[in-house]
Parts: sequence; C-alpha cells; structure tokens
Amino acid sequence: MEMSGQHRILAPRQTVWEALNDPEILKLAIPGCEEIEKTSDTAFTAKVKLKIGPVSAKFAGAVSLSDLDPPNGYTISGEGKGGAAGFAKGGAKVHLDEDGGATILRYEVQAQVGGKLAQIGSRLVDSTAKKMAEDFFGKFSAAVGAPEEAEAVPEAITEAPEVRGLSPMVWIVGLIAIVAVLLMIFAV
Amino acid sequence: MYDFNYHRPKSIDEALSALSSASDGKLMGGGQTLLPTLKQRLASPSDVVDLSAISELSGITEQGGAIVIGAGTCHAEVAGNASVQSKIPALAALAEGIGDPQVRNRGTIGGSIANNDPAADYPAALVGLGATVKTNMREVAADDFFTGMFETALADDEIVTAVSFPVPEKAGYAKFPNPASRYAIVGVMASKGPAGVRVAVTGAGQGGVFRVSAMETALAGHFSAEALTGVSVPADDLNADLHASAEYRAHLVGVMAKRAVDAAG
Amino acid sequence: MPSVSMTVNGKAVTGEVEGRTLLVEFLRQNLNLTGTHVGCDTSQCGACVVHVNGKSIKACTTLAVQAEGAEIITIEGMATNGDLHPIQAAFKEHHGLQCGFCTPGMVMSAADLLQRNSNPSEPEVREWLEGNICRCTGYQNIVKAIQAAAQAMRG
Amino acid sequence: MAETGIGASVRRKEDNRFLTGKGRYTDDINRLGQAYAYFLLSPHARAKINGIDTGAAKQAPGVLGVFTAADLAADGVGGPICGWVVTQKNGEPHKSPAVSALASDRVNYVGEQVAVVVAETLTQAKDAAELIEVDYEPQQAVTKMKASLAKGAPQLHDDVPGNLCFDWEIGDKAAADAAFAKAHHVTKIDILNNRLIPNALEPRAAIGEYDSGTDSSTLYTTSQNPHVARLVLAAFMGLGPENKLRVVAPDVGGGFGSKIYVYRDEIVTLWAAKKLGRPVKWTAERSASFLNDAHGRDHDTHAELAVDKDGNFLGLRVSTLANVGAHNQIFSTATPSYLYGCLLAGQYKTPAVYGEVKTVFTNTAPVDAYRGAGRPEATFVVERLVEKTAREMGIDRTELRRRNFIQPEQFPYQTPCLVQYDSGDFPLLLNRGMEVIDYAGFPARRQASASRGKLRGLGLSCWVEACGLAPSAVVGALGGGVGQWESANIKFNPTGSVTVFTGSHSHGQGHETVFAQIVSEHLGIPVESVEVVHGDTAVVPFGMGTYGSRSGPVGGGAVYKAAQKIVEKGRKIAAHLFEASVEDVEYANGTYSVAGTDKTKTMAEIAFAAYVPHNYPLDELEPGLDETSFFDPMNFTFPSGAYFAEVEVDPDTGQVTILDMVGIDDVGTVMNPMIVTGQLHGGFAQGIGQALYEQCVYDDDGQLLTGSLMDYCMPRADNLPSFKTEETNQPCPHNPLGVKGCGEAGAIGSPAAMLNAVVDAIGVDIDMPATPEKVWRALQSRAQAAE
Repeated sequence: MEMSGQHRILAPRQTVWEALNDPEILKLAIPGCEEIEKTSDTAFTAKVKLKIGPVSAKFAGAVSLSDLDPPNGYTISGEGKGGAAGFAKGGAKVHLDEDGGATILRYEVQAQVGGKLAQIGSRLVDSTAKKMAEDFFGKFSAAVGAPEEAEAVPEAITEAPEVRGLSPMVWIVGLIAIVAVLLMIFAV
Repeated sequence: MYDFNYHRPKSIDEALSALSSASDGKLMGGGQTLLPTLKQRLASPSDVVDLSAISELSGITEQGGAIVIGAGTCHAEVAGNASVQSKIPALAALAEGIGDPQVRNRGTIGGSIANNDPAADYPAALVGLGATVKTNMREVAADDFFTGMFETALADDEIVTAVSFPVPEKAGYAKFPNPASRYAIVGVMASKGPAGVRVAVTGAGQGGVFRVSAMETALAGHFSAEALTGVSVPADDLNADLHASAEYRAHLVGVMAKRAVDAAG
Repeated sequence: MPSVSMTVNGKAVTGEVEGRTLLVEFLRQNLNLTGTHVGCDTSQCGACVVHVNGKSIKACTTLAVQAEGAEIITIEGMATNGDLHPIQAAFKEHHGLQCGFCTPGMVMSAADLLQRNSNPSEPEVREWLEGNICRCTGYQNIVKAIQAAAQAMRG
Repeated sequence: MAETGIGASVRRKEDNRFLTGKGRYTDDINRLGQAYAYFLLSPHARAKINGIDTGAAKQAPGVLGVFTAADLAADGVGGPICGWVVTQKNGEPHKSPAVSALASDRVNYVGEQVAVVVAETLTQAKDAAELIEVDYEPQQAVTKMKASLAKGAPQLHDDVPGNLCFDWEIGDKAAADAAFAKAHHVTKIDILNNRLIPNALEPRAAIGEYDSGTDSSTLYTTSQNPHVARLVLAAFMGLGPENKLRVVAPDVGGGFGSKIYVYRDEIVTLWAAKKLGRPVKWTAERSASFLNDAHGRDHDTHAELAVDKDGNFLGLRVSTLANVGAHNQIFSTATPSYLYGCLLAGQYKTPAVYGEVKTVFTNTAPVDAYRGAGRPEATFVVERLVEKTAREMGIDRTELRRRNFIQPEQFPYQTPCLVQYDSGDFPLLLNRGMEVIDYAGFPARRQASASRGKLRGLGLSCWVEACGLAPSAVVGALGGGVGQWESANIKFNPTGSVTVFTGSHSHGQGHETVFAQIVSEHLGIPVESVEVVHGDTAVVPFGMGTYGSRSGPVGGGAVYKAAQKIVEKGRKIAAHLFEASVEDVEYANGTYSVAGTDKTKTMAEIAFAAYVPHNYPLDELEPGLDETSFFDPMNFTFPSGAYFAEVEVDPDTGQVTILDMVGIDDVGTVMNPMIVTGQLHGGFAQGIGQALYEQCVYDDDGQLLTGSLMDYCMPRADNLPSFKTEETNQPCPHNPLGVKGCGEAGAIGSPAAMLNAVVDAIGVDIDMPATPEKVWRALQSRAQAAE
C-alpha cells in the first residue's frame, strides 16, 4: 500500500524538531509505546503494545536510515514483527519544511503487510493505515504545543532554508504503530 | 488460541470484579468476533469474562415510545421479536441480515456495538434511529457512542447494558453485502421520527458509521427516494478494499439510501 | 483445568478442558463424536454446526465451557433407534450430499430451520443456508431435500 | 436386476454413514500415542533463508522434534515432483526446478513450509513454532506473469533462466496464418482466466505411523489416488520401499484435483513418524489451505478467429501465458499444455488451429489441475471468441455455431489439435437447449426486464472436453510419466455376497454405489450385496485413482471387464456342476442354464461351489470366484454439451442475478441419473463461482489477499438458482459401458455461458469474475463512451 500526506504544525521548525527528539512527546502521540532504543547513529529499535478492538498484540520493530540528504530529508526503512500476526515493513520519504512560523511535515510511505495480517484482514488494510498515520500526526501536532490547524495545506511549499533531517524516532514509532494498528483488521 | 482464565459471572458487579482483578481481561458477548480473533492468535487476554449468564442483560421490552433491547440479546431474538417487528420492522430486518443464522443465534447487540466494526450493521441502526446506549455507568446518545473504527466512548470498566430505540414514524435499512463475509460493503439506515430525520451509513466510512447531513436535509423536505436524487457523498474518506473501491462505495451509498427510504414506505 | 458438564445427545457427560478448548474440540476429541467437522477457521463454512439448547450454532466459535449445563445435539443424535431422522432420510433420497463433509452441519442447520418454519419456500431455505458452504452439490438437491423433509415432518 | 442395475437412480450406499456422522475422514482417525505436527509457513513471498534457529522451540514444553530441510536432506527425503514432461517448441524438455521437502535456502511463496514442530499436543506444537527464529532476507517478489518474463525480473530458480517453465505449441502455424490471410473478418479477444482456490470442504490432513517391529509405515491421507501417492513417496521421496509402505485414503471430503498431488506436509508427516517412533497427525487449518494447496487456472490469453463472409470459421490462433506458481506439481505441466491445447477446436470444424503456451514461474502457490484442468480454460477462449464473433458480424450466435459444428456423421472426427473426437451430436444439444431455455422468447423477456430498469442477458457455451485420462500409449507419447489404466478386482464370497476392489477413489462421486450397480447389472445380484472397497493400498490392486472424470470410463470399464471374467469363470463351474460342456451353458441375469433343459444355477450357488466344493476338478478349474481386470481404453472420451445462462443485471449496483441455467449434456451412458445430475450441479456451481464470485488475488509483493472465506467468495445457496439439466447421450464407442464422464462437465461449460450472458446484458466485454463493481464500472464506461 502507498500513502502520502502532510501536516502543518503550528510551531517553528526548531520546536518540531526538538519535539521529534523528545521521547515523552512521542509516547504521548503513540499509545502503547513502551520503549525506544538507539542502537547506532542510523538504527533504532522500539516496542509497542496496542489494543484495538478484539486484537491486542506486542510489536518489536527496527528502523534504519538511508539516502541522508540534509536539509531536504531522507529515506527510512523498517520492519515490525508481530509474532503469529505477521509483519509489516516499509519505507518512507520524509520532508520537513518551514512555512512562515509553522512547519510542514510531508511524508510518502510505502508499506507492505505480510503473513496473517495480509491474508485475513485485507478488507481494512488501506483505511487502517491511513487512519494510523493521521492519528499519529494529529496527536503529535497537538502535543507539540499549538492547536492543530484543520484546513488543508497549500500545495506550494516555501523553500526550506535548512533542515538537518527529521528524527527517525518518529518513524520508528510511526511504522511500528501502523503495523500494530493493522492488526485490528481481523474481525468477524 | 492462547489459554486464558474463563469467567462466567451472574451479575454486572461480578463481571466488573472479574475484569478488574485480571491483568488483561476481555469482555465477551456472543464471542462471534472475539473467538475467531483468539483462534488466529491475534490477542492473548489473561482472562475472558463471558457476559452471557447475566440475566439482567437480556430481554426486549417496550418502554414508553421506545424499544429497549438488553445488551445480551442475540440477533436472532431481535429479528424474531414481535415488538420489534411491529414497531421497528427495519430493525428486525437489519438483525435478520447479520452474518448467518448460527452467528445470529449467538452474536449479541451489546457485543456488536462495543466492537464497532466499521462494516457491522448495528451501528447504522443505532445512529440511524437515534438510539441511546445504556451502560452500567450512564446513558450515551448513539451519535456520541461510536467514536471511530473499532472505537467507542466506553471506558475500560464500562459495560453496555441495553440499547433504547425510539420508535420511528418510518425507517428502512438497505444493505449491499460483501458476498463472501456478508458484512456490509454499504448499509444505510434512513428514518424519520422522534430523533428527527436520520441517514446513517455503515461499511463505507473509514471511521465507521457516519451520518449524511445532505441526505437528511433533503429528506426533511420530503421523505422520499426522489428527494435524494443528485445528493451524493464524496469518495475521499471512504473505505477501499478488494471488494469495492471508495468511488463505488460512494455510489452505493446513494443507491442504498434510496432503497432504505423506499423500504421505509 | 476447568471441568465442564453438559448433556450431549441425551447423555450426561463431564470432561476436563482448558478455558480455550472449543466446543467442537471437546466433541471430537473428548467424546469421539467426529461427525461434527471443522472446515474453516474463520466461522464461515458451517461444517461444525450443532444445536445448543435447541438452537443451531457453530461449535468452532463456541468454547466448551460456554456449554456448561447445556443440552447439545450433534449429528450423531439425530437418528433414533437406527432410523434416520426425516431430514437425513430426505438428504439420502434426494442426493443432498456428495463427499459428506459439509453434511452434518447442513442437516443440523436444516433442523433448526424446520423447527422455526415448517414449510419454507425455496428462497427461504437458500437464505437460511447462508452459513453453510457445500463445495460439491451446487445446493440444489440440499434445498430439495430440506423442502421434502419439511413436507414429511408436517405429515 | 434392472431396479439396481445400470441406469437406475439407486440411492447411495455411502450415505448412511455420512448422514449419521459415522464417516471416517482422515482427521477423524486417532492412533494410539499420536503426536501432532504443525508447520511454520513463510510470511514472505520471496526471501533468502540465512539460517533457522530452532533451539528455543526444541526446548518448549511437549516438543518431540523440530525439523528443517537439512534434517530431511540428511535422510535423503525428496520433495514434490512433476509427473509430465512437456517438449518445448525447441525440442527441449520443460524446466522443472528441484524442490526440497521443506524450503531450504529460500522461500518462493507465502505459505511455503519452512519447518515443522512435532509435539504431544497441537497447541504445544503451535506455541513452539512461534519460538522458531528464521533469518529471512526478503527480496523483491514477482507475481504477475508478464513481469516475471521481463528482463531483469527476480529469478525464482537458479536452474530456470527467465522463469520460463516451457514454451510449447500445438497445431499448424503456417496453416493458421494462411487462413488469416484470406479472412473476411477477424475477431480478436484478450481474456484473463481468473486464478481459483479449490477449497474442498475437508482441509487436507495426514497421519504418519511407523511400526518398528515390521519396519513398515502407514500414511493415512486425504488423497484422490493412494497408489500413485505410494509410488511417488517410494520412488522419489525415499520413503519406501513400497512393500513396507501402506497409503490409506479413507473418506475424503472433496478433492477437485487439489488432492491428487503429494504435498510437502504429507511427506514430512510420514517421515517424522518414523524419525520419532510415534504416530504423527497433521491437519491443515483452512488458512494454510488457502496458502499452499495447489491453485487452479490463471491464464492470460490473446486469441483470434478468422472467418469468411458467410461466417465459416477458417482459422484460430491462440497465445496463452499460464501461471505455474513457484514450482511444478504432478500435473502442472500437462494441464496448460495437452489438457488445454487439445480442446481448442471446440465443437467446430475450424480447419486450421494454432496454439502456443508459455508457462511461467511466479512467487505464488503452485498451480495445478483443478476441476476441468485446462479444458475450462480452452472452452472459455473458444466460446467467448465465438460469441464475440457473432456480435461483431451480426449473425445470431446459435446460427453461427450451427454453421460451424462438426456434424454427427463426421465422427470419429480428427481435429487439428491432435485428438480424435469419438462421438457426439452437437446440433442436437444446441437445439434442445434452445427449447428448454425458450431462446425464441428471450427478446420479450429482455424487454420485460428493461421495463423494470434491469438489463437482461443470455449467454451460451457449446463445449467439448476430453476425459477419462487413460490411453496409456497416448499419454506416454505426450510425456506422461506413467500409464493411466485402471484396475478392478471382484471377489465373490462363498455365500454369494461380493466385494469389489477398485483402484479408483471416491471422494464424493458415489463409486460405492455406481460400481455396485455395474456388478449388479452384470452379475445379477442386488447392490445391497455388493461392497465396494477403495483407497487402501494394502487391500486394493494397484490403480491410478480418480481425477479427470476417469472413474466412470476407465475405472468402470475395469469393473465391467472383471465382471465379464467372473461370468466366464462361473460358466466353467456351472458346466462342471451341470455336467455339460461350457459351450452349452448360457448366462443371463445372474443365472446359468443349459439350453434345452430346466437345469439352472444362480450366481450364489456357483460361488458356493467355487469355494467349498465336495467334488471339484482341481486339475482343470481353480477354486474361488475372484477375478482381476485392467482397462486401458484406446482413446480419451469426449463428453459435450450446450449450456445456456440467463441473467439480470441491476444497473444501479452492477449486481448480477442468475435467472436460469440450462445444461444439455452428452455424457454417454448414464449409469446413475441421480448421481450424474448431482455431479453436473456441482460443476455448475464451481463454474458459476469462477464466472461471478471467486478470484484469488495476490498483491504485487506476493501476499495473498483472498486468504480466507471472508474474502474468497465461495458460492452459497442463495447465490445460485435451481439448474435445469437434460442428457442427450451418444455412447462412447470405445469403452464397454459407453460412459463418457461427467465429473468436470459442469465446471467446463458454465463459466463461458455465464460470462457471455453478463456481456450480453451489459454490452461490454469484461473479465471474470463479474463482480458488482466490475460490472458497474463497465456500464459507466459504456455510458461515457456513448456520450
């Protein structure tokens, strides 16, 4: 599945950047996030426990960075394993841009769900993944401080002067959370 | 399935006590969603609290202008109940179309709405008829009860005890089922009554059941299928899967809404 | 392990089970009543249909402990003194079965239908069988058999 | 004995046990001390396996053993095999990659068996399987055929360059090209034949057992052909020798082809039982069946028909890509080649036919024979093309077919596609079908539907199939690994009852009844006195099993021949008892007599005398009344039919409702009309399932999206109408019973009839399955085009 989106966060880019590095804020954005661990400069692991509908499962994930291109962004890829439930893996191209005093976060995700998740729950894969991404960024945006702006974001984005790159932690957790939410696709 | 401790309380208090003493307890109505999930090892609750032996959760009564259905009432009982059939035939018909006869003999209204599957039928009935959900703690309007895909306003220690349906002047339900699972690809409940004119759609929305205000406005003028001509829902936020794209679902919402209004008579 | 007691085909039975033991597992493994079959793992096929307290249910989607104190009838309990139940006899007469795997569930499901509706129309029978999949017969002779059984049972 | 003989609708002998819950399917069998196997399946469609850590699993409670490919390789155990060598255009044999008994260094489809856990309980085995750590290195998968053949595509097997299994042709290309050069009209069509999942209702299962005292093994399994399974297990998997291996296929809950093959789980279960010294039971969960039972169909075809100005067919060219999945199975090369290409002439005298087929490996489950196996695909190509031609040329579709039919007096008819049709009367089938469906009244019915806002369509399919897989010499010449005769042994017991042992195997077809009818007819005893035994290599003679509608024409032929031998042996015994010469003894309806006398002996009396005589000429006549026979017909047999479907489409939703389905069949002699009709009904349901409901969908990464009955739509009772069937039977001239086979007919003829009806209703070509959204979109596109 492929999905893309963008969120306009009413906070300066530096604030967003710091928030993305703040485990406490990330834990607020991701229900069930139990731990995040940096294993190298470009690799991380995390654990998430989610309960959705009748489904409840623990996921362990690993994420690595590639195509580092400060300040424009990078590609991250990762995989989350959910035991008997299967796996999810994917990559995301991430951009963080200034927009006046706000920050625009754009993402293009390619994700693959495998094993029992894909086999039994195909009816809800797409909508669940979209919901997950939106939930995560909605909560994250709110947590960063300023009220979320609901209107659509203009397509034209002002040129970003400097971005050192987005913290991978958000993507570790984001990917794992997507994996975990995909679990709920099974229901009869 | 992973093993668990099984409880079969006789009262709501006993159920709450079993739930609170469990490290990771799960309430079970008819089990028609939970058990298949457990069989696939997609959940591992420490305890399963079976609500089926709680007598206060069962039964269908007429109270004033409403039909009150106990949370533990199975779909077959709702479908076959004389009061429901005479006062809200659309609700009886909806219950008769859930799953298959064996699922209807076990699945319960309380379990269905607490699960809030985005393709389940009952959420459309509750929202489309302006029902009120009664729990061990409070009463919640259906509009506030369903908060998102598989999400409800229920607290962790809250148990649905009954659903109260105001008797409408007219109501109809039309469903386009998934041919394999028989879940709703699109299901529309349209009604006119004490809760106003309502059009509720299940199966199509990513966040579960939703109301279509444009259709409600059109029907408020004249409650007829013709009034819906030209009124459509955007495909943007609708579900897409193997069986139906978002665009097709959007189209079906229009078709099923007209059929629901026709069925309302 | 919890102990569970129920009446199966008129006989009182008791067994040790786990909380997670399914009714169909209890019937097949503890009681050796292997006529109740398992054809899927998502509650669609209906090969496992039995009666619990007079209603047809899917024994693969019911815990054994949920049947505590219940009256269970399985396919093995349908014939009496060696005489086929009218539904069984009609399935044979009208060739309502081929490989036989879905048959027990079909018969049990049909029995529930006929106790609710003694004279079902063809569409009513077909709709009732929504939860029972047959891969062999194309259903036509099953439908015919159920209608013939209804007639025989009405006398 | 006419009341129980051939032609009578004898009620089935097997039904009492099935109806009372006393059937004995593999999973109903429990052996003392049995352990349980659970297979760990790959969640990846394509990955390298860098290592498998079974350490934690081996330590888990109740675990008796955890095994991987290395353990099986160490014991020399082989994997699934291909049973048919197809010679390619270039003269080389097809490519058949080596397949191990469990996935070894790589996986090539989701659901491929990677490891097995055997434990005291099934739950313990499943728990332990979660502890196995497989170090997968996922790689890009390829699931679509064209992508798999493209340059730079992922390569599934080191020994199969370009993922091409074979590139094969049939017919005369030059003749076909010449026909097109002079054509007045050419109809072209692109067709997808949707991939299907068989889903016999009984999931596959196996119990392996080893007896160290006799050093022998037994495999109880859900097989359509236990002797072939034993042969394959002994010859290719190293699990013999055959005298130490017994394969039992007890009651089997449907097969439809999917239970022909010897699967990895059966191999491993049998091996593990010996390894552990315990009976080992394995039963598939339906979720696993979806992933690794052999799938069916999956063709992508371009076809063209050249026609002269009068509508006479001049030539047919067909080019097909067929998906074989990740590796070959027993019939996976035969199905899209000979079982497909040989039927491309259909019922027509098209003089020049050329077909070419490329089969392609992809990261999907193996594809093999499924009810009809190649013949539904051929019928679909021909009948969709003919229907389209009629539409394009403005000729009534029945008239166009009639002009091109092979005529009744032309049989036997040599087609341009290798085979020679035995008998048939195609115009008769068509004419009768038109009467039953009321073809003439269709325009009025269509008008009536239109007045209700519905679109009505009528479609037909005039088809012919080849069945009764037998002629061993032919099969061998075409690359078949083994001959395809069938065996039967009839044993008269001393007190007059009979046991028939057959190499055929019944998994729903009713052999216990029909073969008893053959015996009843020819030996004059009631069917109640005849027991038919099948499915156990320890007791029945070597036989080939049941597939390709071969039990009637081939297995039945063997029973018939054995019965004739019994009659002849009985004649000798009677002659002795009568003190007459053999030539003077007459036989009729179970009774021997001497012409011109009142001396008679019943078959029962003869049997008694055969076993326990006081005065028996042992030097001249052996005691006993027990004869074995084999039957290997000269040719395939060619059932045919004309099927009509009438549907109504709701333009608001695209929903198709079947209003009528008529099947007029020529299946040769009908031995039991009730059973034949039942077989046809079942075939219709499967064919309609393909046309309207069923489709196997993999995503581009090789994940199976239709992996449960919640998404793979099996037809239910309320999806189907009551069918109308009739037979107009032309006996097969080259088997003694005149039967042609009926097991696959319904599934072969009905998809084309049903889809033609939908296309007729909506006026736009679409692919199967004609799901509501697909139909709705087709109507939208037609409306747009009209604007």
